[in-house]
Amino acid sequence: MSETTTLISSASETPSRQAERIITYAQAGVEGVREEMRRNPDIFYIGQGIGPRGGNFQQSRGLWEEFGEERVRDTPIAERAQAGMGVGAALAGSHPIIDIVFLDFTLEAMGEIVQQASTIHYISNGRYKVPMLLRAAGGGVRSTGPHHSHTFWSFFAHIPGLKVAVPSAPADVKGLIKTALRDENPVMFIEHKGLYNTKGHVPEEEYLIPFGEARIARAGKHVTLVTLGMMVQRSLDAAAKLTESGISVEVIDLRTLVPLDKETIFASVAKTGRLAIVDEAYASCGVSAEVAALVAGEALDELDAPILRICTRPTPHTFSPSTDAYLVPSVDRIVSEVADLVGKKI
Amino acid sequence: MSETTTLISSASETPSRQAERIITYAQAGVEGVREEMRRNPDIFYIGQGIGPRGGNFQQSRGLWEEFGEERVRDTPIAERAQAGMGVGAALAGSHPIIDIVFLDFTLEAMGEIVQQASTIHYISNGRYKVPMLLRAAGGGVRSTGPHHSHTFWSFFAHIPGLKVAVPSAPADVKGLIKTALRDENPVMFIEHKGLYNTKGHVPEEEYLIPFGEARIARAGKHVTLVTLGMMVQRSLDAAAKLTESGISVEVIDLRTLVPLDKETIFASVAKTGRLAIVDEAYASCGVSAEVAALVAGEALDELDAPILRICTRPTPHTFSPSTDAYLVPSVDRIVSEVADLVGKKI
Amino acid sequence: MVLIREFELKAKEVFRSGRMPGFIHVYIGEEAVATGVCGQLRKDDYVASTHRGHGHALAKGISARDAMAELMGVVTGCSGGRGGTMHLYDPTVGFLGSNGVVPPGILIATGAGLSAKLKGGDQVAVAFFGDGGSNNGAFHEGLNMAATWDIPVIFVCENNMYATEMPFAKATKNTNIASRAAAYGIPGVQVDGNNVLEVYEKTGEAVARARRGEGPTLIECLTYRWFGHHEGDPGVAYRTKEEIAAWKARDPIQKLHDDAIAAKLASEQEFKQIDVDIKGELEDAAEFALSSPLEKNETALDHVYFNPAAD
Amino acid sequence: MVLIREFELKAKEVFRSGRMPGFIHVYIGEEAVATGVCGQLRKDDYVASTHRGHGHALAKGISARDAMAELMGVVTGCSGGRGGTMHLYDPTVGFLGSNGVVPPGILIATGAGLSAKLKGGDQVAVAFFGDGGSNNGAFHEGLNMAATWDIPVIFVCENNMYATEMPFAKATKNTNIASRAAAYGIPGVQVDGNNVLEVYEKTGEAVARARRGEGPTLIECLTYRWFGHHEGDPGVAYRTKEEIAAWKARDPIQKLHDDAIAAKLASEQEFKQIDVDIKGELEDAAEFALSSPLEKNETALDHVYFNPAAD
Ligand SMILES: Cc1ncc(C[n+]2csc(CCOP(=O)(O)OP(=O)(O)O)c2C)c(N)n1
Ligand SMILES: Cc1ncc(C[n+]2csc(CCOP(=O)(O)OP(=O)(O)O)c2C)c(N)n1
Ligand SMILES: [Mg+2]
Ligand SMILES: [Mg+2]
Repeated sequence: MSETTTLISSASETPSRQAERIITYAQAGVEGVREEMRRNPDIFYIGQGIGPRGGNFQQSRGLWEEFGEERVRDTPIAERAQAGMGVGAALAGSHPIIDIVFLDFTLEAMGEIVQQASTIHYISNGRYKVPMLLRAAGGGVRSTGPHHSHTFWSFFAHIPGLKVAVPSAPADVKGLIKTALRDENPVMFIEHKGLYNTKGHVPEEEYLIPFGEARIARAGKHVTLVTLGMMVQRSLDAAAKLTESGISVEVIDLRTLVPLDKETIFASVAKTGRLAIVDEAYASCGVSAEVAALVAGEALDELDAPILRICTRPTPHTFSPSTDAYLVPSVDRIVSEVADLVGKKI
Repeated sequence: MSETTTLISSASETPSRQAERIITYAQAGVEGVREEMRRNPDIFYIGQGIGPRGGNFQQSRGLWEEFGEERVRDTPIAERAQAGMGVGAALAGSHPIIDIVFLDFTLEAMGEIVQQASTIHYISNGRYKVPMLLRAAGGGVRSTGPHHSHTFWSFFAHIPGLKVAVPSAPADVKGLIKTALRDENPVMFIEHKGLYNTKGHVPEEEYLIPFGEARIARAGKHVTLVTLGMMVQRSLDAAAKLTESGISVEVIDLRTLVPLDKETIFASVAKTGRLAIVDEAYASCGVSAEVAALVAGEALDELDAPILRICTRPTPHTFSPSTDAYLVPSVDRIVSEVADLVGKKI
Repeated sequence: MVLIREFELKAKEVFRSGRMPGFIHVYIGEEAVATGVCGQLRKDDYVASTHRGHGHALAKGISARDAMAELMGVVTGCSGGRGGTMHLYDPTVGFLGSNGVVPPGILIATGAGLSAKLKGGDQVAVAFFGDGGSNNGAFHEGLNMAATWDIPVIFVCENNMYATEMPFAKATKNTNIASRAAAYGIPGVQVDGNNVLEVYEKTGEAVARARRGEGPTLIECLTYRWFGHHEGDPGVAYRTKEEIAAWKARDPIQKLHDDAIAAKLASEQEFKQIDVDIKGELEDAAEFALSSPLEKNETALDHVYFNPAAD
Repeated sequence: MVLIREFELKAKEVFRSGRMPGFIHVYIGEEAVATGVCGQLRKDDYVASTHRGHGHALAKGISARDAMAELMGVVTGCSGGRGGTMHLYDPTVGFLGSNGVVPPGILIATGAGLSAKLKGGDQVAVAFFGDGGSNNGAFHEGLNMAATWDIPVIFVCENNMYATEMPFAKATKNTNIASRAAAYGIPGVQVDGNNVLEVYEKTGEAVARARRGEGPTLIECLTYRWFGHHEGDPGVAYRTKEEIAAWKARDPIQKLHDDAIAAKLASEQEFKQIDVDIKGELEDAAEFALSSPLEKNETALDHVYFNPAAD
């Protein structure tokens, strides 16, 4: 589990050159999609503003230029049609990428996602498959406000038949989106608005990251922090601060929610005895609840302290820049709540 | 908490006559709505087939006859418009009942429910309120199949700003729907297709059941079963069987998911030391996860055994009558898994 | 048409005997639509259907056995019994599924048409939907998308004047559905949905346009369901006896029979033989379905995800 | 119109100074639409607006102070700073909110109109939306519902020819939005959205119809946004300089000015005074907004639920 990437092919690049290549999260996604579109002519890409504009977040920059108007198409403002057509195209043998751009607007297409995409392979008794990638950016950045900051990844993780990825790092975006495009199931690929411009090392060569393998972003001894998306960096920052108080924190980046790598979580909790989950989504019925329930169901004896959830406080997303920072978990809040948890029982 | 109903008014009926009155779950809902529509002229009712037809499940039988075509209206097949219009009407001072009939089809209206209904009171800084009741029947009965059996109550419980009721008994339907119609927030009122024809004692006089008070459907000592909707009866049946093996089961019917009565759960777990949650919804990120996480977070020390979740197995809903019975929790499955849980640690 | 009629009569019979799970929506009275439309399609063309989809499935080539078994929820059904009456699927004949939801078939067919276009094939896709479905947002989004991109899809609206108990005239102000095509800049035609030859002819034109790359057509077929919305609905509370009788008098099967006899294209004897053959086929299908086993619990968790290693 | 223009210029200025949170969509070039439409409305009529809603809010009666403060996310804003640029609300002037989603205002206005009708009032509701919004399913469902039930609502489409970078002609085959009214059996008119008097006149007819109980009207206003989709988009990658220049030459404010002077309805002096007054009002509004405090954490959990005891 500590090896985070499964390299396939490769060998041609020298390791030193690879190590140098620093690109953004958005660029890593483009690269992954580009490689797969070159490889598989059945992949096409539709969404709002993903053509010449290159995507609201530059998440498709250059694809239209390379693959042309036929394979990379701007659509009218009709999320429901995008998703429904994705299902139809998948049934007919294509592999569509449906970019909804904002996770928020997948709400307009929930019927097609839950009733059609997730069910058809099963209810056709395996006769049809639905290879499609639904791409959307979740979460908030400063004052994206009430309608553009949603984080309901748990909706998709609740529904069998969908796979769900929520990458936090550029290298993961590339490796996971490539895996997603070779997976012939409907995959919800949920990036984060606040991460598109973050940078990191991304190997130039081709590699796939399997779904269902969490990444130990930092090893530690006293407490396990399970997290995802934009909260990974905040958890790492909090972990660094907590070290100063002698608290050693293990940070686990889930990377995919379906499948969920519970073994890595259990192994960590067995070591630390304490679990906190940091999620930008709401606590109630969220991924944080699921992780807590899994541990309380299958690894209860490992726990030396109550399970702590550090989540966005339960209000609609606000525009107010002051309270927005208060509502969403901050580094300080993670530090203080984790210190409390450890202090209580150390 | 053991007093489950708060009677207001009353006094005019003799207790003996009340005790005799046995009506169905569907009739109880009609009665609650009727009383509130008589009381509050701002309430109107729209939905598909809820007029002369009286609703797919007879859930509006007689309302059209009494209140007329203006206040009780059949709509075209446009769930999104129904919900969006509900929001507009609520903002303009009406109190709409939007009957989506099948919970499944609230998926078509998720944007209006999550983005508009749940947010406006908060993001208008309290200047607007959104009094509306969204009514829909969830769950499956024999072979309602892939598109008519959904149980994603957790979606609504995840979103702040919505209240959520999932009544299991005729008396609760009446008392809760009346409370819902006096609440000036958006309320998801999720009945169950399989319960509409079940019967129970329902007082004729007016009474309200407050949101946020779970009902102890059966008291017990060895294990707490938290459940809701159609699973309440199955849990009670299982509890009766488990008694034969000397296992005393406390069954808690949540009644509302938002607000959630965690005190009743904690008190019961403090007494029994063991918790199982029985939910017809999927486990992953479901209400069962939330209840488990709350207990693991706030009452961990009370637990003498791992938390058990007994939920519908993670496949799309099937039409197949044989496997349907296998996938959804049955009385036998509850009995055997709870016996295991208790046996393991007794 | 006779196959569809007899299939539905047999399904009603089995349903009433209490042995069929779920609830079925029968197509009796509307057979000319599916028959006329699908008569113009190749096996590799696509059809996305509705909750009232038995007729579409049979017309596109699913066998009576496979369909009847699916209605019974048994493993020999075309969806292994997991879909039931509203979820027939068959990739071997391009049947993209009937549907429990109203009316995403419009979007699914549009997507299949787009796929064909992008792959350079000349297949067309057909979406069936009802008058009720035509008031739903998916109609607007799907037709606009298909029109804009010249997608090879034919939108076939089965206007049987009611959506459950809701008369179409109470669900819209403009009851001429074909006229809505203008809003999307595409051709719209209204046809007698009880005249199989007229349906066939107009569909032929639309299919030819679509195959030429000229985009979608909206075809409104005026028709009527003889029975209730689903088995169990007597279908009479909201419709007059006269109306029902008038439409029964316009039986699409009888009409084809009369026209064919008049034009001497077929003999009474041939029609009788068809009846006999099909009744036999349906007896066999029902027996097959009723004697097939239900899915076992052991396989109930299979195929939630496609797994190339396992499949 | 001048108020809207100056408001947007001031907002742009503050935004560019880096002090404004979020991202704003300015209305410059389209002022005649909001002004002409809202000029026909009473205070108790309803408006549901869009992401590009500052103009609608001001025209319906939200003050420049309240609106500018909301853009700044401060507590003195009309939504207490919680909504920001896309979520202005004000029940005292019937402003049902701008919106971050495209285009549910259509449904919200239809619901408000239904409420007025059921309560026996004679208020009307207006939904603003863009050309982009007109291709969305909510358009179809809302217009059909309003038409069928004769709801007093006016659907005002601001056709500025682009949805973000997407030219309308690439998003639909039938670019005449007014013509789509026929699909719903309601009147549809296309007007010069840069001519405030024409907008005013046509809206007046629609409002009168609606108040008489004769149902909805669709008004398509042809107009143009001078700048990018939002601040930060230069707006030139997908539009030619000539096109932009031609529309700027058709400035709605200049047109009203010229027409009024020609018709001797107002003097240059009066126009100058308006400019001076409004510039002053905007200076004040900006100062007010910039000097107001942000919400405190202590109240951040208030108003998630309406609670009569607390409110
Ligand atoms: C989204 C959605 N809403 C409601 C229903 C319930 N429903 C099933 S069939 C039907 C009526 C459909 O009418 P129409 O489209 O005219 O088809 P017909 O039954 O007349 O063939 C309704 C409302 C549904 N299946 N899906
Ligand atoms: C459901 C939804 N999809 C996508 C968006 C992103 N978006 C915001 S504004 C816009 C373009 C709107 O175009 P139009 O309706 O023509 O209004 P205009 O900006 O031209 O005034 C888009 C795509 C959104 N806000 N909501
Ligand atoms: Mg119909
Ligand atoms: Mg526009």
